[in-house]
Amino acid sequence: MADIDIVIEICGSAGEGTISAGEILSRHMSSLGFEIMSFDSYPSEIRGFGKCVAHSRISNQQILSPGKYTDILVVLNDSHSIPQLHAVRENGVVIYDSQPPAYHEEDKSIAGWMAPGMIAYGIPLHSLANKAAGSARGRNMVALGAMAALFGIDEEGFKTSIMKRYATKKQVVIDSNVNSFEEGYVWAKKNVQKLDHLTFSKVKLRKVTQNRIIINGNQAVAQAALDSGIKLFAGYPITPATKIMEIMGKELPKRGGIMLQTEDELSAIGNVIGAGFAGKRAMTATSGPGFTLMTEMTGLAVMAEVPAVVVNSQRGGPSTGLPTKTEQSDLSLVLAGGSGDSPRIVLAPSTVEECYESTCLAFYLAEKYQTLAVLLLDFFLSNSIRNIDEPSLPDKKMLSANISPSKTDLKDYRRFQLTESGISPRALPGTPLGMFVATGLEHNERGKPAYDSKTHLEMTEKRYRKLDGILKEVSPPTWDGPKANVDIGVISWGSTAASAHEAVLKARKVGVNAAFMSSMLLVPLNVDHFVKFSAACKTILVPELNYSGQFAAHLAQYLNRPIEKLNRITGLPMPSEDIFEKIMEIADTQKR
Amino acid sequence: MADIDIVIEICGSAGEGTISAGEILSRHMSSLGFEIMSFDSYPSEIRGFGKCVAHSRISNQQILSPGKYTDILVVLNDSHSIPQLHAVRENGVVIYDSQPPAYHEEDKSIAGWMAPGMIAYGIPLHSLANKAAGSARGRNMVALGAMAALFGIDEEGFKTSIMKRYATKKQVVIDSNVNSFEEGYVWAKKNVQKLDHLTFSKVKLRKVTQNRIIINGNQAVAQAALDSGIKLFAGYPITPATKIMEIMGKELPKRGGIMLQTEDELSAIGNVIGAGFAGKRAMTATSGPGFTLMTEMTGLAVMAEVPAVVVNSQRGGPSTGLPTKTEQSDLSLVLAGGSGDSPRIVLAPSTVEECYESTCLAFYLAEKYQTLAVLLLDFFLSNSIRNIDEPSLPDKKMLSANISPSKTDLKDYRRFQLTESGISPRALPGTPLGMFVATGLEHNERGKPAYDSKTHLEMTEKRYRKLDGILKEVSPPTWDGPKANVDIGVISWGSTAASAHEAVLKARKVGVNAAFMSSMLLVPLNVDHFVKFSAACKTILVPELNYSGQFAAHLAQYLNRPIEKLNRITGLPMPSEDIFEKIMEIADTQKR
Amino acid sequence: MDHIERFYIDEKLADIKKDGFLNYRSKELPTWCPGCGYFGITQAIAKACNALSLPNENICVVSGIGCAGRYPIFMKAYGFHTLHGRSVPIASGIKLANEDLTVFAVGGDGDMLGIGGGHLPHIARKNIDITLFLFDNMIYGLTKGQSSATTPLGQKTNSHTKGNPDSPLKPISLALAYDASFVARGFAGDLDGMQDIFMKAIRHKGFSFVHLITPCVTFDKVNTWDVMRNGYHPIHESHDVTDRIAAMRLAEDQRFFLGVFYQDEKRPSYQEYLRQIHSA
Amino acid sequence: MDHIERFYIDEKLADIKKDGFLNYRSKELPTWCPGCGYFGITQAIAKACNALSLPNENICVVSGIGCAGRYPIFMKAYGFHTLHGRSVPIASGIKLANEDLTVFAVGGDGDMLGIGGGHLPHIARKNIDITLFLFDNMIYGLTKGQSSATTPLGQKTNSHTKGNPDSPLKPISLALAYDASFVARGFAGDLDGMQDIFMKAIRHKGFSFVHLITPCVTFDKVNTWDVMRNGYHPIHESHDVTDRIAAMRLAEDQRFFLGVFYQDEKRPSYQEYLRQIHSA
Ligand SMILES: Cc1ncc(C[n+]2csc(CCOP(=O)(O)OP(=O)(O)O)c2C)c(N)n1
Ligand SMILES: Cc1ncc(C[n+]2csc(CCOP(=O)(O)OP(=O)(O)O)c2C)c(N)n1
Ligand code: SF4
Ligand code: SF4
Ligand SMILES: [Mg+2]
Ligand SMILES: [Mg+2]
Repeated sequence: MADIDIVIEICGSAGEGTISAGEILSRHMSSLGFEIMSFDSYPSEIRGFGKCVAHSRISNQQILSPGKYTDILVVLNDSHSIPQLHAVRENGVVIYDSQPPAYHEEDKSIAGWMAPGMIAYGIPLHSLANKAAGSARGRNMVALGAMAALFGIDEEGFKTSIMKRYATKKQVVIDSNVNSFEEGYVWAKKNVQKLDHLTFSKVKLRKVTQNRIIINGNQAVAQAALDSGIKLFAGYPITPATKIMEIMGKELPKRGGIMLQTEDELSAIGNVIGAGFAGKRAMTATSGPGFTLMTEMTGLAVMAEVPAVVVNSQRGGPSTGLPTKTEQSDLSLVLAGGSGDSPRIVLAPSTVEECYESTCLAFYLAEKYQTLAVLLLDFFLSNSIRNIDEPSLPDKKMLSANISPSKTDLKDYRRFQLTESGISPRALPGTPLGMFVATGLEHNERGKPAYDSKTHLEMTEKRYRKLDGILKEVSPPTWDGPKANVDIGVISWGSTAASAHEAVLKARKVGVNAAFMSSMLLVPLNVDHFVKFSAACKTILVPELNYSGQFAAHLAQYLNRPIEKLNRITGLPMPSEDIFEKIMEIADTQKR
Repeated sequence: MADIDIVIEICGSAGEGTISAGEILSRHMSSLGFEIMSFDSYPSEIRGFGKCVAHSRISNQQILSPGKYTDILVVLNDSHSIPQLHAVRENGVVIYDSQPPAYHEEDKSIAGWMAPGMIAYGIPLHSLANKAAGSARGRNMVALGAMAALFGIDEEGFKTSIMKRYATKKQVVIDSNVNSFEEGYVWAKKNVQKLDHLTFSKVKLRKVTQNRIIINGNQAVAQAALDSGIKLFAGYPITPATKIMEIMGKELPKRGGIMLQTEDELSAIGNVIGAGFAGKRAMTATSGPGFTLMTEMTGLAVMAEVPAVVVNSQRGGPSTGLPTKTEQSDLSLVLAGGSGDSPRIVLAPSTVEECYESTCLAFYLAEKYQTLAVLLLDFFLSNSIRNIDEPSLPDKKMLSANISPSKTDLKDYRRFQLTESGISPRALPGTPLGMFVATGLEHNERGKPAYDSKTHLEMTEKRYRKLDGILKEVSPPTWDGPKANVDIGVISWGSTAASAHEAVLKARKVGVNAAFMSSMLLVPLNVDHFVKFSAACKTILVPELNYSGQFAAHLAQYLNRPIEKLNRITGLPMPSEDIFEKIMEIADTQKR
Repeated sequence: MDHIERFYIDEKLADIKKDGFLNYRSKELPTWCPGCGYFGITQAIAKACNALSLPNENICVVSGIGCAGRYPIFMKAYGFHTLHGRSVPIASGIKLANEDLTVFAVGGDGDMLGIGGGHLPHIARKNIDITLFLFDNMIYGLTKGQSSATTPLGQKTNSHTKGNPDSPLKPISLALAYDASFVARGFAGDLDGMQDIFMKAIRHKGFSFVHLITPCVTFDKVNTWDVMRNGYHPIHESHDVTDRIAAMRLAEDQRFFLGVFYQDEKRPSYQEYLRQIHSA
Repeated sequence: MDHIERFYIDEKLADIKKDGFLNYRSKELPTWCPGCGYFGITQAIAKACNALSLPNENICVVSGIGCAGRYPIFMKAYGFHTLHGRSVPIASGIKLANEDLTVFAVGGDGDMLGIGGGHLPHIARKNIDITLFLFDNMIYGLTKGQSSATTPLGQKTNSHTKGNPDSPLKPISLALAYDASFVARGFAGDLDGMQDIFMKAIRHKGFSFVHLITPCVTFDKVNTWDVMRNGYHPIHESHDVTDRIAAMRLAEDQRFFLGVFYQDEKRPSYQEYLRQIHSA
C-alpha cells in the first residue's frame, strides 16, 4: 500500500464548469477517505473569458498547504492554461482537449508549450461531450471521466457524486453530466495508454468516520456563529465574504435570528453594535474595502464598550485591488483600527478548523470583555475547502458570557466602573435600575462625558487592561520544535502559518534545526512566548502574504532584533515550498 | 536688562471671555517684540459651564514648548481654576475676583486652595466691570488692566490692542471693553501692593521686524495651501480642523478657487481626488474620526495614482474621544492607511513654521509623485499661536510639478508605465491623445484591470519605488547634538518634537550628553539617518502623546533595539519639563 | 454667568410644577445655550413618554454627534450617544435585537441629513419600528455655525460668509419619497402640538419620521424664534393622512405646515414582515 | 464559449454599420454577460455623444464598482473607475476643477442608491453640472445576485432566499424630492428613446439624473427583457416638464413611465451660482 500526495489543477474560462468539476472531484475524493484541500481562483468579472483554476491537493496524509506544484493539469482552455504549465512537475501529467474550440491565435494551443518530460493525454473533450449530450457544455465532465479511468478512481461512486452535486437540477441536466462523464471514462479506458504512475486505487486510507464534514473557511465561520447563538447578522456583499452573509440569510431565520442586508458597511457594523448594546450576539463580515469604511465604528465599540464581531476576509489590495486574489495585507489596518489608542481583539485562524474555533472565541471574548473582536481571514482561507472532523460546539460558559451587575451594583450603578479586570458589569436595556448612557466621547465611570487628564488616563488603562484577561483565556501560541538552541525559528500568522508549519516539519525531516511559532490570537499577543521563542532562535523568519512585512514590523517592537522576511504578493496562498526553500537558504548561510 | 520667560494662564467658564482675553494679551505682547506661544483649551460643548483656559508663554528668547508651570494665574471662575493651581509655581502669582458671583458651594472659592507661598492679588473684577460698563461681562478686561498695572505693560498700547480686537464691533462694545480695562488698571495701580518681581518693562527685546506674523497652525496650513495654488478645498467641519475650512471659504473664492462644504468626509476626499484627477490642486482637512471615514479613499489615491492632500489634526481618541484635547494617537491609523499595501506620504510638522513648510511640500510631492500626502497636526499645533517670521513662498518648481507625457509618450500612451522613478507621465483630461481609465483595481501599464502575479508585483514595486525619490526631495532629519558616543538620544515627532528639542537643549546645558532627532517626513522615513543616530546613542527615548507608543513601535522595525518610551495622554501638549525629567532619570540610571 | 444660572433654575422650577416631566429627565443639566429650541423638544418628548406611561428602562435613545446628539444624556432612559450620522443604523440594531424596547433615533440636520443621510432611505423602506426625531436648526451648532443641509440658500454662515450656495433639502419631501410610513413635523415652540405628534409617532408600528423645526439662538440670527413663530401653520384637519400625493403637495408648499403629513398603519413593520415571510 | 464569442462579433458588425458609434467605444471587449442590458445603454451613450459631437478627450466618465462600474473601460474617453458608491463625489471634484469637461457619473442601483445613496441629495441640491446614469438592474450583479435597493418586495434573491423584505426605492421620486434639476428615465431596450434623453441630459446645465431600467439576464429571472418590454410607457407629450408635482404624480404611478419627468432650465448650476454670489 503506497502513500499519495498529489495536486490536480483544472483550468478553464469562466462559464466552462471549471470550478464545479474541481468541487465534484474534491468531494468525491473526500468521500473515499482522502484528505483534501481545494482552492479555486476565478476572475472578478461575472462573464467574459476570465481564467478559472480549480486546485486540489489530495493525500492520505495530513495536509497543511495547497501545494505549489501540479501533478495533473486538466486543460479546458488552452490559452489560460499555458501559464499554469510552469507549476507542473517535470514528469507531470497534462490532460487537454485534442479537439479544442477555435483559437484566437495559432500559438495559443497548449500542445506547443509543454515541456519535453511532461506526459500529455489528448482527449477529444469537445466531441465526446457533444456526443454524450448534444452540446460542448459537458467537456468538464468528460475530463473527470477520463481522469477516473486514468488514475484508478471508482466509476460508479464518482457518478453518484456527480448526481449529488446536481440533485436540485432538472433530470436532463443530471443525465447530460453523468453521460458526459461516462463518455470520457469509456473513451480513456479504451484509447489512452497510461504513461504515468499515479493511481489512487492502491492507497492506504484512514477509515471514513461519520462526523467528517467538507467545509471551507466561510462556512466554518458561519457555522460557528450559528453555534455561538448569533441573533443578528448585518452585512453588505463583498468578495470573499459574501457567502457568509448568504448562509446567514438561509440559516438564521430558521433559528429565530435576523439576517439584515444593509445599505453599506457603515450601517452593517452599526447594526451589529446596536444589537450588541441591546445584549444580543451579532456579527458582520466584509473584506478590506468594507473594513476601511468600518474603522470609525470599530473605535466606537472599543470606547463605548459594546461587544461586536467583525470578520475581514482579506483580498489583494490596496483599494478595490484584486477582489478574487488572496493576500494578508490588511493586518496593519486592522491592528491600528480607529483613531486614537484603540485596543481591540484580533484573531487570525490559519486553518478551516481554526476558523470555527476562532469565531466561537470571538463571540465569547467580545461579549465578556465588551469590546470589538476582529477575525482576519483571507480569500484563500475563506474559499479553501477541507474535510475536517466535526468541530465541538462551544460550551455553556462560552455561550453566555455577559457579566451583569449585581443588585448592589445597581443601587448606585456605575456602568463603566473601574475594576481590576477592566470589565465593568453591564446592564442591558430593559433592566430597571441599570439605565446609563454609552458614548464615544471619553467619559467617567457613570458614562458622563469627561475630558480631564485623570479620567482619560484611567479609562484608557481600563480599556487596555482587558487585554491581560483576554490573553489568559486563550491557549498560548503553538511552539513546535526544540525549546532552545534553534537555528531557524519561523513565525507566521493566518493562512501562511499552516504553510510555514508544513515547511518547518519538512525542514526538520531533512535535518535542519528549525522551530515554528504562530498564534491565532494576534491582539493581545502573548509577548512572553514570542520573546522566549525569539531568544531560543539564532534567526527569525517571518513569511507572510504582503509586500512590506506587516506582521514582521508589528513583532519588531517586542523582539528588538533583526527579522528575516519572506513576502509574497502573487495573489495565491503561500506555498510551503517557498518557505522551505528560504529555510534551506538561511541554513546554508548560517553554515558559512 | 533682564531676560524673561513666563507663563500666564487665564481660566474661566465658557462665555466669560477667557479666550479673548488671552488672545489680546498674546497679540499685544507680540507687538512689543516678545516671543509668544499661546494655546487655549475649552470644552466641546457650546455653552454651559465648561472650563476654558487661555495659556500663554511669553519670553524674549526662543520658545519651543508652551511651558508646564504657571507664573501668573488669572482666575475668572474659581471652581474651574482650582485644578489649575497645581501648575502654579511655588512663588507664582494668582489674580482672582475678590467679589466673585455666587458660588455653588462654599469650598469652591479659590482663596481656600492657594498654597502658602503663592502671591495672591484679589481684585473686585465683578464690581469694577459693572462700574465701567454696567455689566459683569467686562471682568476679563478688568483683569487685563490689572495685569498691565502689575507687570509693567504699557497702558496706552494695550488699549490700542483691545480696540483692534473689537474693531468690527459696535462702538459701545469697544468702549465697554476699553473702559473695563482702564478701570482695572487704575484700581490695581492704586490699591495693589506688588509682592512679586515679575515685570516686562525692563526686558531686552529684539527689534520688531516688519514681516513678523501672528499665526496658529491651522492658519499656517491654510496660508500655505493658498500660496501653493490650491483650486479646490472640500471639507466637512470637525474640531480642530474646521478653521482651515472656514479660512478657505473666505479666501479661496477671491483667488478663483472653490471651497466646497460636503455632506460628509467620504465626499470631501472624493472631491479632492476628483480635482486631482482633473489636474488641479486640492485638499481636505479633518480630524481622526473624519480620517477613519476617508481611509478607503486614501487607498484609491495610492492605487489610481492621483494626487491628494489630506490634513488630519489629531484630537484625543479613540472614537469621538476628546474633541478639544490634543493627542498624537492617530499615527498608526495614518501609517497603515487603507486596506492592502498602501504606501503614502506622511508629514508631521512640529512647529507652526513647519505647518507652512510641510503643507507646501505636501502639495508638491503629492502632485509630482501622483499619490496621497497626509499632514499630521494635532489640536495643540492647530490652535497654538506663534509669532513667526513671514515664511518664504514656494518656488516655481514646487508650484507646477506634474510630469506630463511627451509627444512620443502619447503615440502609444501607457498611463501607468513602469519607470525607474515609479512616476509615469500623467495626461490630464482634455489632452487629445492621453485618454486612459484610472482604477482602484490592480491594473497593467495601460490601466486595464489585471490580477496576475507579475503585474501586481511590478505595480506594487512601482508604487513603493516612488518613496525613494520622495526621500531625496526632503531635507534629512534634524540631528542636534554630538554625532557619536551619545548617552541619551531623544527621537520624537510632531508637536512633541519641539518640546523634546527644548528638553534636550536644557539637558545639555546641565551637562547631560544628549542628542535630538526628529523628522518632518515620517513616510518615507529616512531610515539611514535614524539607524546612524540609534547607533550613536546608548539609550533611545521616544516621547509622544499617545498611550501605546505608536511611533516607538513604528521605529522598532528599523532600529532593532530596545526603546525607552515616554507617553502622555493628558490632553495637553507634551511638557518639555517632563521630557527633561525623564532624560535626567535615564542619565541617573546610566551612571549607576 | 449668573444670567445663565437663573435661566436653568427658572426652567427647573417651572417644570417641576408640570406633572410627570421630570420622570423622564436625567439629573444632568443640559449644556445647551439658554433659549435653545432643544429645551422645548426635550420637554415634549418627556411629556409624550409620560402620557404613554412608557417604562423608562424600556426606552433606548440613540443619538449622533452635535448639540442635538447630547440629548440622551439629559433623558432618564438607556442612551447611546454614538457617532456623527450613525444613530439610525445603531438604533435599528437595537430594535432588531430586542423588539420590546421603544427606540428613538435623535440627531441634528447635519447628523441626519448630511453625514447620516444615506441611512434614511433604507430605514424607511425596511420600515424598522423606530421613531426618528430630527432636530432641525438649519445649522451646524456644535461645530459653531457652518451651513448645514437645511440652511436656506444664500444665508451667510461661518463656512459661507458670502452666502450658502447649496439649496436646502426638504426633510418632509425626502421622508415621503422614501416611503416612510409615518411622517410629521413639529415646532420647538409648540409644546402641545409636539406632544401630540410624538405620541402618535411612538405608537406607530413601523418607521416614524418626525421633523422638528427649532432655532439655534447662538449661531443663526436669521431663523429666529420670531421668524419661526410666524412662519408655520397647522395642517388643516381635512387633510387625509393616507394620501401620499396630498402629503407631497403639502410638503412642497412654500408655507411650512405642522402636524402629521402621512401615516400608513397597514404596512407591516420589518420584523412583522419577516415573521410573515418565514412562517409562510 | 463559442456562443459568447459569436455574440460579441455579431454585435460588433451591426454596430460598425451604425455611423459614429465606434467613435466612443474603446478597444476593450465588454466583460458583461451576453444579453445584458448594459450593451444597449453603452450604445445609446455613444450615439448621444456622437450626435452632440463631444470631443472624446473632453469627456470624463466616472464610475463606482459593479458590472455597471466597468462601463468607463469600454468607452473612448477619460475614465475613472473609482470605489463602490463614490462616483458622484469624484465626478463632482472633476467638474469643479475643470468646467470645460463633460462629466458622467455611472453606477448600478447598489452603487448609487445603496452604498452611495447619501451623496445624491447633495449633488442634486448643489446642482453641480454632471450627468448621472443609474444602471438599475434591480440586483447586485457583480457580487452575484443579492437584493439591491430596487429589488421588488418579496422577490427571491441569493441573499433573501425566502423573499426580499425591503420595499424598493423609487429612484425618480428620490431625484424629484432632492430637487434634481433634470430627471428622466430610459429603458435599455429603447435605444432611440435613450439617445434622446441622454442628449437632453448632457446639454442640461446643472445636475441631470437619468434612471435606466435594464435587465440582469444572469441573476434576475423575474425582471426579464420580456417583462420590462411590456411594463413601460412613454410619458405623454402633454406632460409639463416644469411641473414638479405632476412629475411626482407620474413617478408614484404604478405604471413605469419613460422620458423626461422634470427639467428646470432656469436654475443656475453650482459654478454659475458661485460666480454670481462672489461677483456681487
Ligand atoms: C465623522 C465626524 N465628522 C465631523 C464631526 C464634527 N461634528 C460634530 S457635530 C457636527 C455637526 C453638528 O450639526 P447638527 O448635526 O446639525 O447638530 P446641531 O449641533 O446643530 O444640533 C459636526 C460636523 C464628527 N464628530 N465626526
Ligand atoms: C466598499 C465596498 N463594499 C462592497 C463591495 C463589493 N461590491 C462590488 S460591486 C457590488 C454591488 C454591485 O451592484 P450594483 O451597484 O447594482 O451594480 P451591478 O453589478 O448590478 O451593475 C458590491 C456589493 C466593494 N467593492 N466595495
Ligand atoms: S449652539 Fe445652537 S443648537 Fe447648540 S445649544 Fe446653542 S442654541 Fe442650541
Ligand atoms: S451579471 Fe447581470 S448586470 Fe452583470 S453583466 Fe451579467 S447580466 Fe449584466
Ligand atoms: Mg443642526
Ligand atoms: Mg445592480
